[in-house]
Amino acid sequence: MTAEPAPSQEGERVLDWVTRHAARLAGTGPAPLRRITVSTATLAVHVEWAPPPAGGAAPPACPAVEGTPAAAARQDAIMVTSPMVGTFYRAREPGAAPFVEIGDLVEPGQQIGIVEAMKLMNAVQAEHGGRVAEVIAADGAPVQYEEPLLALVPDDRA
Amino acid sequence: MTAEPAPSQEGERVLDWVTRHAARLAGTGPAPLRRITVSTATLAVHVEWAPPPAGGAAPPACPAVEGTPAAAARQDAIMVTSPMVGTFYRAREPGAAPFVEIGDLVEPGQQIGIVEAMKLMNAVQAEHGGRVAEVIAADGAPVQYEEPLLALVPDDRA
Amino acid sequence: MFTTVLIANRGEIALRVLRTCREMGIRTVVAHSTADRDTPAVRLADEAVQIGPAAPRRSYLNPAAIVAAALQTGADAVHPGYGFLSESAEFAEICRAHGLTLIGPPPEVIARLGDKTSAREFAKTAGLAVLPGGGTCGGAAEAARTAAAIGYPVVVKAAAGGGGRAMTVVHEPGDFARAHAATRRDALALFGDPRVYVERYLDAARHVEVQVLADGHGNVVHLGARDCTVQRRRQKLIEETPPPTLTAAAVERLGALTVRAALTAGYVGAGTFEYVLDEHGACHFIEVNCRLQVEHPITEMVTGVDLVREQLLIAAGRPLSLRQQDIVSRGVAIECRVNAEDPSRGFLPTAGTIEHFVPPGGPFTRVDTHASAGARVTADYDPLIAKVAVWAPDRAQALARADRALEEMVVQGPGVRTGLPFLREVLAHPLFRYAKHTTGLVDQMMSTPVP
Amino acid sequence: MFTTVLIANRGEIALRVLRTCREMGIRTVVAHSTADRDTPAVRLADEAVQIGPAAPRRSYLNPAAIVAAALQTGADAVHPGYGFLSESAEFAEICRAHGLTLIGPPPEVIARLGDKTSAREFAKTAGLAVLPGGGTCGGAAEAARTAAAIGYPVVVKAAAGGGGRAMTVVHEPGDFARAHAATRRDALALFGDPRVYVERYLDAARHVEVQVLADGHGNVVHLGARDCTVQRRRQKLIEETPPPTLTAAAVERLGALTVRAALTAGYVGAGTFEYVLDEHGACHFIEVNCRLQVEHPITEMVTGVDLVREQLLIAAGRPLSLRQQDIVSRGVAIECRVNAEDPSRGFLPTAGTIEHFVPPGGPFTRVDTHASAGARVTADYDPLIAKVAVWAPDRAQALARADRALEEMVVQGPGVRTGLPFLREVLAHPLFRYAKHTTGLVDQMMSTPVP
Repeated sequence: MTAEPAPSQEGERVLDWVTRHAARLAGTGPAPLRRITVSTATLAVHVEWAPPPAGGAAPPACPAVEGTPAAAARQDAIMVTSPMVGTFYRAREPGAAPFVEIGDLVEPGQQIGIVEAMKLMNAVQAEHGGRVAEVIAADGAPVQYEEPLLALVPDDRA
Repeated sequence: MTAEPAPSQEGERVLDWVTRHAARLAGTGPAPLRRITVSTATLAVHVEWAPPPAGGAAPPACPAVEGTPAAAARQDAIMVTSPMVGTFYRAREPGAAPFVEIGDLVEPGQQIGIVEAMKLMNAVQAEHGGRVAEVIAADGAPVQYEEPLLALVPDDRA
Repeated sequence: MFTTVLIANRGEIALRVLRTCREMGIRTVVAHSTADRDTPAVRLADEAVQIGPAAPRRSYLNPAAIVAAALQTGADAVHPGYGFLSESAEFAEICRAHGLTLIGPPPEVIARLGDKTSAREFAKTAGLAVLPGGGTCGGAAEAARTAAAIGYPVVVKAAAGGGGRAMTVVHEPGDFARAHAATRRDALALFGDPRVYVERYLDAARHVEVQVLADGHGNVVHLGARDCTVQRRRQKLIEETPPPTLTAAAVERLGALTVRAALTAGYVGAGTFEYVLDEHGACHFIEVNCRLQVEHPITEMVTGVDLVREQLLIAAGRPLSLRQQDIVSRGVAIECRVNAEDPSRGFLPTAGTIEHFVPPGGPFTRVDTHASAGARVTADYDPLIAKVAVWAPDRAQALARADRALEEMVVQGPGVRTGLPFLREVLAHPLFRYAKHTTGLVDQMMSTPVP
Repeated sequence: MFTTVLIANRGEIALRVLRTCREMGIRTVVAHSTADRDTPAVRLADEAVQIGPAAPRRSYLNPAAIVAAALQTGADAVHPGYGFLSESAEFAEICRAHGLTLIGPPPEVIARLGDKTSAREFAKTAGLAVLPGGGTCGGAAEAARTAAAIGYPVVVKAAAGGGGRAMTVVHEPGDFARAHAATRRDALALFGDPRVYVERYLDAARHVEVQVLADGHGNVVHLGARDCTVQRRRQKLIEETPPPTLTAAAVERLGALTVRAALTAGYVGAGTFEYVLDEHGACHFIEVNCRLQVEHPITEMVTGVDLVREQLLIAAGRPLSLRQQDIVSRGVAIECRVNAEDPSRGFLPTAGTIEHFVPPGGPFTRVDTHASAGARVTADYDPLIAKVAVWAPDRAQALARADRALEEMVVQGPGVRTGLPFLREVLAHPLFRYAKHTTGLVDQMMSTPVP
């Protein structure tokens, strides 16, 4: 859809407005800006972003996104996933050391973080052991049920 | 669905009616009778036949019905089909000899019947030659476009 | 009432007619081409007759095949749907000669109102305003004088035409002679009739039409008006009722005028009188459609009247059970035509097989479609895949609902493209939202490059 | 108005709520279990949050998961649909405590009307007739005396019950003590609350309910009544409006009584008051449903009111824009619930994958479904696949239309069986056609052997 041709003076103002806001708008969407429609007289603004690269709103059913190096690493990894929907914390309290860091050896049953839902702090434990290859969910991030939090790689010593 | 329980005398009459008509009804449908529903007081009759064995109302797209001996014979046959929707006649006029009979040799282009539509008599010609293996459409039968009329088997002498 | 109705059409309209027949307990026979063997209307029909190959000339446009199919299946009436033979006076005559009731007006009415020149003359006598213009029985010179008297731009149209074909807009007197000759040639080629007429051309017009029902006993009612201004290639894309720019009183006046004209014409059946509205809001008669229209569902949604049912009752000789005061229109209804076509390539029809098909549903949403997963879209026929119609108490809600319905619809498959995204762009267009659009809207949208 | 609504439900009702939110420009978040990851509501939502595994206790019945999902997605309101947490006063409290608007009545109203004993007591004070009966705070002996005073047959029901569970019909005084004890045990097991009450049991009853809308400003209107007499396993199968055995005046009286009761209760939101009609046509209150109901589409079809839209406006604090005189009911609407179940095996739910799915369409036909080709039907949830609702000017035409719609519907796939043929048998049954059926119809049909 395209902008209605506006009288020249109004056109100037609109173009100015678009220019000033385009950069700001570009940063707010999930993907590059694709189209801005402005309609004068009664002001209708229509901003469209390119479709997000992946499934968008779909839940993270499969953590592996093919083609990225991290994804390749994750192929053989054991995922520690969230046991519930809530907020993920890597440490027992703000400022404390994380439960685990990349490179740490994790034993089966070891606590690797906390998921908080409705003020209840729920310990997240690794079901299987392994070495921490990647911390997938950031500290304080909202996570869904079964969303991957950590990637472990099997380790003989674990 | 089942019949409403009727007062005994009415019940007798209804049962009698059903018995008398069941046999007649059985012959009218495309398949065995499956169910008769009778409702008294305001008289609702519901008669249901088993679903017809084949595709029912579907047009005769494929003439072969597997499992019958004729069908087996038709597998290799060349079909002469109707060039239009209308009434098929095997002879030039009532009482005259049919254009072709079973066992006749038919040459390419030979007339094998007539299809009448809106008083126009259209000659039906065999596109390919062969020996008449089966006359599929009866004299005077309504036929659809591309409905098989005759089955020919290839014959070296044709 | 009829025992058996033969449906001489295909696609969604065959299904539409079948549905009402089934609801009325009338047996249905669907006459179909080889290409339509596996369609829902054929699957659901009590009986189906294959009448010819895919080419319409030898099937849906072949009166002999249709009449033969009707006679051999014991049909007592034929429903022609829209398009194909639905407005052929000759076909209506043939049906009558074979003792078949054609569901539509009598042949004489079709002959008089189907020809655009005679319909124009009729409209004048019936008191309907027509655009300045006239027939051109004389030569090119007389036609040019007519054009000059009308004032440019003018349009030269085939008298026997329809569907936006054999129709040329002329902006300059110097171009007239050539355009006149070319249109006569096109008219002869397309309709077998070289007669043309000249009319003032309205650049920025709105298209409005009035639905009428007339029985064989002198009763005529109208069911309000539809706005069909959104068109591409002179074919309707989005229709709505009531027309957003007409007041209820204006619709009532136009309706009353149309009823009087239909009475004068001896009209019988369901029909539509089409008008253009100029920039001053004045109404000018253009033509009559002697049949059910594609966009009839929106009238059904606001009035609650099943138009196919009324057609069948009228054709069976029943007097109308509806009086004008019984017809109460409620709310706003909008129909979007989902075509298998590519708007970015001039609305070129696309062909393919539909693999995923999810029609919209839910509140106040009606879908008329013959498509489903596995259906083939062929180039043999009209590219219409589905009609999505919605109802709401007011226009703003109806527009939002239409957009919601189109958004949730899925039509996917190799080669298949649809107008769905384009329809949503129209719904979102400020000119359309403010009902300030004209028949030029789609061209405006296509010609302004995307930044 | 809300910016973002979290939909805490699944299946067709999640889609239903999403549609109206979309039409109103409200952002939607769909909270879903792992089993529902690939459903249309998730596909169409602005955002989706996976809240737990297939088991409802850990997802759709888990208040913590739903509240966490609402908070992390910035939702300001939660729509609970029907079933699951939609009538949980506790969940309503939790939402309130977390600053979320639950779309439904306030927790106190749910607590008072959701408990069947207190709802019964409330109804009496509000002037609604109730069946003879009473709570049984005392022991079994007192309960038996109550039963004797009422007269047999009686039904023993869980105070906290619903959905036809923990409910025992007793025909003989000698059976009472055992039935009373068993129902208490069931009630404790199912609802965590052993309280039961005793009520006269109507063998041959009709089930009628009144739809109300109440805002937070003391305005209450009713939208007529629905008849939900056709039930299997005490769950509704076919609903229609208006009730075919009540006159318009009787519906109006029942509506007015219900409006007064809703006002007395301080009701806010959309709600339904359920009644049984005995063989003399007298109405007795049974219960209140503090939520949207499965069968709400038929009320929408006759009134033109979008009930979900009204729910959202009310929850946002708006005063009702509809006055009682604005609500004009037109024609008859019927809904048929198409379940994945096998009527010949006691309506046992069936599971499988749908390969072919063709919903009905065309005139005056509404389909609410989350199913499509490729959809899995699992045993995890309610077997409802689709609701097919039709409208017509009168009941005879509506019945014919419902049958036509069910006939054209296709739901096929390995393991999948549906109630479609059985629904058509109900529509054709003389007792149903003459509206002389009672809640016992389905049992009558199933117990009479096919000849």
